[in-house]
Amino acid sequence: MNFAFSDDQNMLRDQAAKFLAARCPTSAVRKILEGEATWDKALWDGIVELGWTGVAIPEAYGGLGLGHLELCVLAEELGRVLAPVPFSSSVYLATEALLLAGSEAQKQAWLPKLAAGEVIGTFAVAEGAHQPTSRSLAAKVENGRLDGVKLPVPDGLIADFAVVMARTSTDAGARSASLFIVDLNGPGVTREAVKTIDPTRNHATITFKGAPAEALGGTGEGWALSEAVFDRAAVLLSFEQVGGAQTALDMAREYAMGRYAFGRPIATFQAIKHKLADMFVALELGRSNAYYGAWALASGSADLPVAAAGARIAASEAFYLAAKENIQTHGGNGYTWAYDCHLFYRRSKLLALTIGSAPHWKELLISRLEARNAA
Amino acid sequence: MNFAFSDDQNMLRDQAAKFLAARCPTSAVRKILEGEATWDKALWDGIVELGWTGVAIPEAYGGLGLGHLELCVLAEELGRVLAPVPFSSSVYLATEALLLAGSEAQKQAWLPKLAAGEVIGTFAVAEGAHQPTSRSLAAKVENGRLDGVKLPVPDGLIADFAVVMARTSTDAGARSASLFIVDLNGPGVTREAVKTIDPTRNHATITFKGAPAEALGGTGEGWALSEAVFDRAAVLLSFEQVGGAQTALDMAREYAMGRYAFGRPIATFQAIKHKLADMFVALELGRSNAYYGAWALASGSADLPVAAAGARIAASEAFYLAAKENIQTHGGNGYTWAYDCHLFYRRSKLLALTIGSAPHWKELLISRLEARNAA
Amino acid sequence: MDFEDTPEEAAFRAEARAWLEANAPSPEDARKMGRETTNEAESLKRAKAWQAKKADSNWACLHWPKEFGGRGATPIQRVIWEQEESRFAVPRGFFEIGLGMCGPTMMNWSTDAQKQRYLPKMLRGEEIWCQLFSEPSAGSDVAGLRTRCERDGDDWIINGQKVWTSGAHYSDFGIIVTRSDPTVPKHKGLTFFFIDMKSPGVEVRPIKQISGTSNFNEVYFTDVRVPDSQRLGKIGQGWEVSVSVLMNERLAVGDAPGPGFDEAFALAREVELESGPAIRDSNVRQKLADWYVQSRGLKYTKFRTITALSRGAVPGPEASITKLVSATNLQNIASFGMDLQDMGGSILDPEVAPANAIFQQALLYSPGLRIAGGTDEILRNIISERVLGMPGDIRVDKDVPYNKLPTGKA
Amino acid sequence: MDFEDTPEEAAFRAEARAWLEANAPSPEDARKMGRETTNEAESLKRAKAWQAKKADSNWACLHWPKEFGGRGATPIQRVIWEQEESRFAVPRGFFEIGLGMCGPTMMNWSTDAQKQRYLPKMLRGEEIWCQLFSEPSAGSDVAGLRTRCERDGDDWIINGQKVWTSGAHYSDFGIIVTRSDPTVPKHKGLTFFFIDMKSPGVEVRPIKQISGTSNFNEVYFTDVRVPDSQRLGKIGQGWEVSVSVLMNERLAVGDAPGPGFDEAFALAREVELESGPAIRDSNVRQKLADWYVQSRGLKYTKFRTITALSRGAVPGPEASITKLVSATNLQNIASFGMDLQDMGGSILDPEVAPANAIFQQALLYSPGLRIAGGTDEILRNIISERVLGMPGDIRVDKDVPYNKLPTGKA
Repeated sequence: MNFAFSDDQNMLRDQAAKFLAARCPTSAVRKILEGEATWDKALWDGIVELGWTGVAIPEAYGGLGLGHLELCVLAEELGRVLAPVPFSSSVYLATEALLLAGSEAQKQAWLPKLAAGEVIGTFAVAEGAHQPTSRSLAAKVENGRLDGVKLPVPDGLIADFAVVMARTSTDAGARSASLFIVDLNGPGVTREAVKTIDPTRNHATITFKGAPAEALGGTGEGWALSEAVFDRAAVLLSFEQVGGAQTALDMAREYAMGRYAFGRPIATFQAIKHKLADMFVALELGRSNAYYGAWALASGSADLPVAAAGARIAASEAFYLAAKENIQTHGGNGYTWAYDCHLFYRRSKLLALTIGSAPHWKELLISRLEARNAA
Repeated sequence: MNFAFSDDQNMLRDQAAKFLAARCPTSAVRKILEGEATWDKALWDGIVELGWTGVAIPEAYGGLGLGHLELCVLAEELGRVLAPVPFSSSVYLATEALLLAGSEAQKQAWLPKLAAGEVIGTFAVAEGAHQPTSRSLAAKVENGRLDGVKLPVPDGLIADFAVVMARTSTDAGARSASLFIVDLNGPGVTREAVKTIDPTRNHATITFKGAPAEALGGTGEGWALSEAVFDRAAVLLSFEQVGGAQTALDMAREYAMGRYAFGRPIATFQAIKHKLADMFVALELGRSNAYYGAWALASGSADLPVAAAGARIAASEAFYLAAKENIQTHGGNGYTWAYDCHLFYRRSKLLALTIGSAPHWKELLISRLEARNAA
Repeated sequence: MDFEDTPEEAAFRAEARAWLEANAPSPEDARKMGRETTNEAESLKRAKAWQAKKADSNWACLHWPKEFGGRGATPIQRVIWEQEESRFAVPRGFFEIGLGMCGPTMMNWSTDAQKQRYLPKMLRGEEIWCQLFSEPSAGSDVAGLRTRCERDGDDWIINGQKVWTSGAHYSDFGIIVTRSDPTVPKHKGLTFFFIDMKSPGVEVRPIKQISGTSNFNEVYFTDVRVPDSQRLGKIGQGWEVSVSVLMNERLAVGDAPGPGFDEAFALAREVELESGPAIRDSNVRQKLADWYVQSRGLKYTKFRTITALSRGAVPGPEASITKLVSATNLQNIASFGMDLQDMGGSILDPEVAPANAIFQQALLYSPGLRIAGGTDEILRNIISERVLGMPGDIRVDKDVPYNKLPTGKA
Repeated sequence: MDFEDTPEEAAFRAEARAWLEANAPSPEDARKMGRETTNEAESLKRAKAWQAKKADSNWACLHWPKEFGGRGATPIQRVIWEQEESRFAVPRGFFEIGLGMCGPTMMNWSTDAQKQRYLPKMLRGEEIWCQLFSEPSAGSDVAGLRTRCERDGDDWIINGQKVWTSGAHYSDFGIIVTRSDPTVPKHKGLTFFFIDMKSPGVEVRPIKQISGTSNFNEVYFTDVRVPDSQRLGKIGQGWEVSVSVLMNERLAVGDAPGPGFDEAFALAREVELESGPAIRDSNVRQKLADWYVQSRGLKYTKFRTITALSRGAVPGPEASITKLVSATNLQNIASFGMDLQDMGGSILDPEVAPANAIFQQALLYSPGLRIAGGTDEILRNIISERVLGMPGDIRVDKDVPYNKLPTGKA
């Protein structure tokens, strides 16, 4: 048994960490926070140059043909620095959707461009501040034309195309929707920024009025396909979350060691020590579940749905706890705009929601365990 | 506004505390724990002599004609010392059921005897280790004869009669059951002790085979009546729980102040200080909810169902937390049979279950708030 | 036990209600008196006018003694007034620190002449006061403060920085604690003043919080000159004065503002999940029940406190319980509300998110409520020490000269 | 990442499996080797026979060096052996403390002659060992122990009391730490021995726990004579020896035994609530999900640890995480299971309560698991200090002579 990343993968990690430390300090993230730009284009160009956008794309489609374990390594490092780039939208979601459901022609058309960073993709399911359900889904495609409003669409102002979930049947239920590829620079598309709790990642409201839409996967397979895409993204995001939680814990530790009150470092108070111990425990549980998810994803295990839900639940919990209690450890400074604590807090809650909330994933997990148990 | 007990009530409290300190030290509770007796008959006789069994029974029926606030005061003191007597079964449940649903003749027949301690009553709903539901209820009454098995019946070996819930309709649903008075010393009744987590309070399995059963309240009103009885008992039990939680917290505090480790009292460690602070907070929330329940019960407020659920939820939580963390504060000694910590832990979980678990009461609370909101 | 007014209480309530009904501003005007409006100067003007009006009829500050224009009211009377006044939603934010903390401090520690000079104007809202205690390196450990005062003839020269000063930018005066002697243990070398906030060398800068708003300031002191006559208490007695002020702070802290049980209940009734209405989801219902019971527990604890106060009891640590429970619950409710909104829960736009995005906003400001006015950790210390009588934390700084204490880097 | 055996691992697994299949006792016989049977003497006899059989084929103790009859196995090999052996459910309880803690201690600190005399019999289960550290007034603070040793010619005389000694009543030998000099700071005045548990003056009494069972003992020492040759380490070096023993204890602690996710999941599928099957209740489902994820997290953390150990890493604090999380979860799951059983949840009779009343039993024994082998609080200290590198608690006892330390009354 070997439950660790390989030497090559760890070397990739070191390179990524070095690159990101140089190119993505929190000052870069703060530029996006302050609205100086929508995203860090220069950082993205560097990422593309390193080939990260094509890490898990087969060589036949212009990728590096490495695997998902390498992608997990990169995700953790990107999460550690809160990289303000559309990596998750384009790589974990759009690319994975194409790998999973694309026809040969679609793969040929899109994957090389995605790998080369010539296009950026995203995935558009939500339609407002509520759970998208088979009853509520309003966007619809008829005769190859999409009508509807999607929000929040991650990186919606940045992406060139979106994989969009839309209704293709008037019935509710599991086969009511399908996935479509839509050119966001094409006709019938209007985009507008939407404010979220984390301004360091762009989100948009996208209005479609008769926008040309090309089916991705079979008719009626929208819910099933998006679930499968989200499982893959859940594992990759869990590494971003673990990375973010690790930084938040490191920050809390460093601050507690250097901050003195009552003549001693606050790190000598059990209230602080035990808080950080709890953060560490949650992080370890998150990391270990993420590792199992990585194994399931990379090995094509039938256990992926369960493993992905486990990774998502544990990593979401770990990051939110670490980010929240990092603020608390920082005391008054922690809730100022000037300190970086809030950047991690914002991101932790954003990531905990972006492909569905924890209660949703817990429900999924138990359904899947019931199904496994019944099988 | 006046949200406190009166001077007279506080005088009653002082008298009760003095009496119980003398007559019910933990050594008395331990006799029941060790199986030397089923209950503390001598203590009960003293309680009867003081008239506590008739505190809330009107003078017309032989009681003292005081009110439920006085009963709350006594309940708190009884809870504080874990009195191993059938007070809750006989007074909070059987007596309240008769006050609530008894015909004039039934009141005349039973209340004076209950007040005088000549008979002890109990209330029998559960039929095993599961929630009693309108589908599962098996005990039934036909032609005035009861058949079925009830367990655990609190004080089942001690009581002279029981108010029993039994099916009177083959349909499921809210009107499937009725309440009956059954003489436990009469024909068709077999009783056997059943082991629970708290041996300091007797519980029994009672098997009824054609036992004569006299209706209490209307046919089909069993579920509604038992809910109303449980609301009243919930408030009274919440005071027992608050009393128990207070003792557990006091024990933890005293131990922490006197136990030294690393050259200092363990009460100087934040891990212990903050644990006790959390116990205190839960206790205050429990106590305040219990007070509101007492007011609602004593004043006949229409808010009783909501107030009772609040009191039960908060007090159950407070006692369980205090009892559990009192053990933890005592360290190794805490989980020995010889220290008294476990007596409170056992009782806390017993009381948290005896008229239905916390999830059940939380569900009830929200249903009641929905109903109030709709009204 | 009884929720009804006594005859005396009923009479007082009638009097308060009658005056308010005759004099209170319209809801629209009331809104324009808040601290958090876009036009602060206009709000301030209106709020001052309302405060003066209250003062004219002796409603400006019920708990102050009559000799300073207060009403010497009982705790129950204060509660009744608050209940009645709250029906008109008139903000009191501009004056709370002055009337709640600075006024009592002046009453206790200043000269009769100073009381005559400052208290009436404070009461009428003509002059606004702030409190200057916290420093960047002295938060929970207030006595670790660094701001220096040095004697210069009849004056003192103050240098240093204060932080978390609410209202410093519109305040006329402030109370401040400073270090006069760094060579003695830290609690012993402090001296307390009141100062004119318009003095040369006082610079106020807003602090931006996570939520994006700036409810607090940093205040910098560069060679600020204060006459010795504005010293409150003796030289070196500053800690004693500060403690008397902080006792008042604990009383002032109330429930965390923002979404509570009611808002969460309403959201659950509004939101649809794949399984159906969220309010039918038992996980949602169990959580709602917990929050209901806790919020009611706080409410009834307050009733118990008021009853005790009205019988002459000394204020206890109940405010610590309220803040500890309600700030934590607020953060949890905010997070829960966002989870109910699932993928779209991150939307902060009040036009889009349910309930005008109060859940999202609360997520951003609730961390501050777990810190300001005493962190969760300090509150648990207070409860364990002042209520349960447990010993204080081991002190390594008690007998060490201030300037020999380790300070770290943060 | 890979869950498959390497070729070497597969070969080792095949060897272990083959031997076990040829030699392991039947499930029925295996059950009779447990510590918690009604006939302990019979169990002990059978367990010793099985241990001797394992020793004959070199399977008695994989991690001991070969020179003492071990196998010098890699961490991965130990795990593989445990996996294979666990299929036969053969209890190892009688020997765990000896092989896990006393043996390594003797290897490190005793003479060659002693190693030759004691280790082989320990390995074969011919002689059973126990560990005598905790005392009534020294639990988390082991070094605060009071048991005295006094020099008397070539011997030492021991007086005092130990507590929480697992297996003392059937042990032949024990390792013990005692105080030789109460006039120096507490860590410096300790001396360590191994002793013959059958020595005159040793009295063993069982401790009854909440659960009603007695898994531990008190051991009283009255003028017990121990030859100086049985001293391990120098006079005054007892703390150093103890720490080396305790490092082994942390490794040995595993998951809390009792109902976990699987049992809670099964219960939820069995139980009917008024609303329908409990497993359809979303509150139940959310809780189950949490426990599943946490138990899996512990499992995969163990995999990560094994991988790291097999690459030469030093054992870390992972066992602390496991114990902290699993003991707390066990208590919560027990309480949850009883709540699901509602009014009848208090029934302890295994004939009546679902799952043979394991939830009720776990409620009663789980508090002990949060304490024994390191309390929750000590474990959090360990994680913060040894993993996160945070400073220790303020020590007031470090430089004070033991006999000048305050002791309290408990």
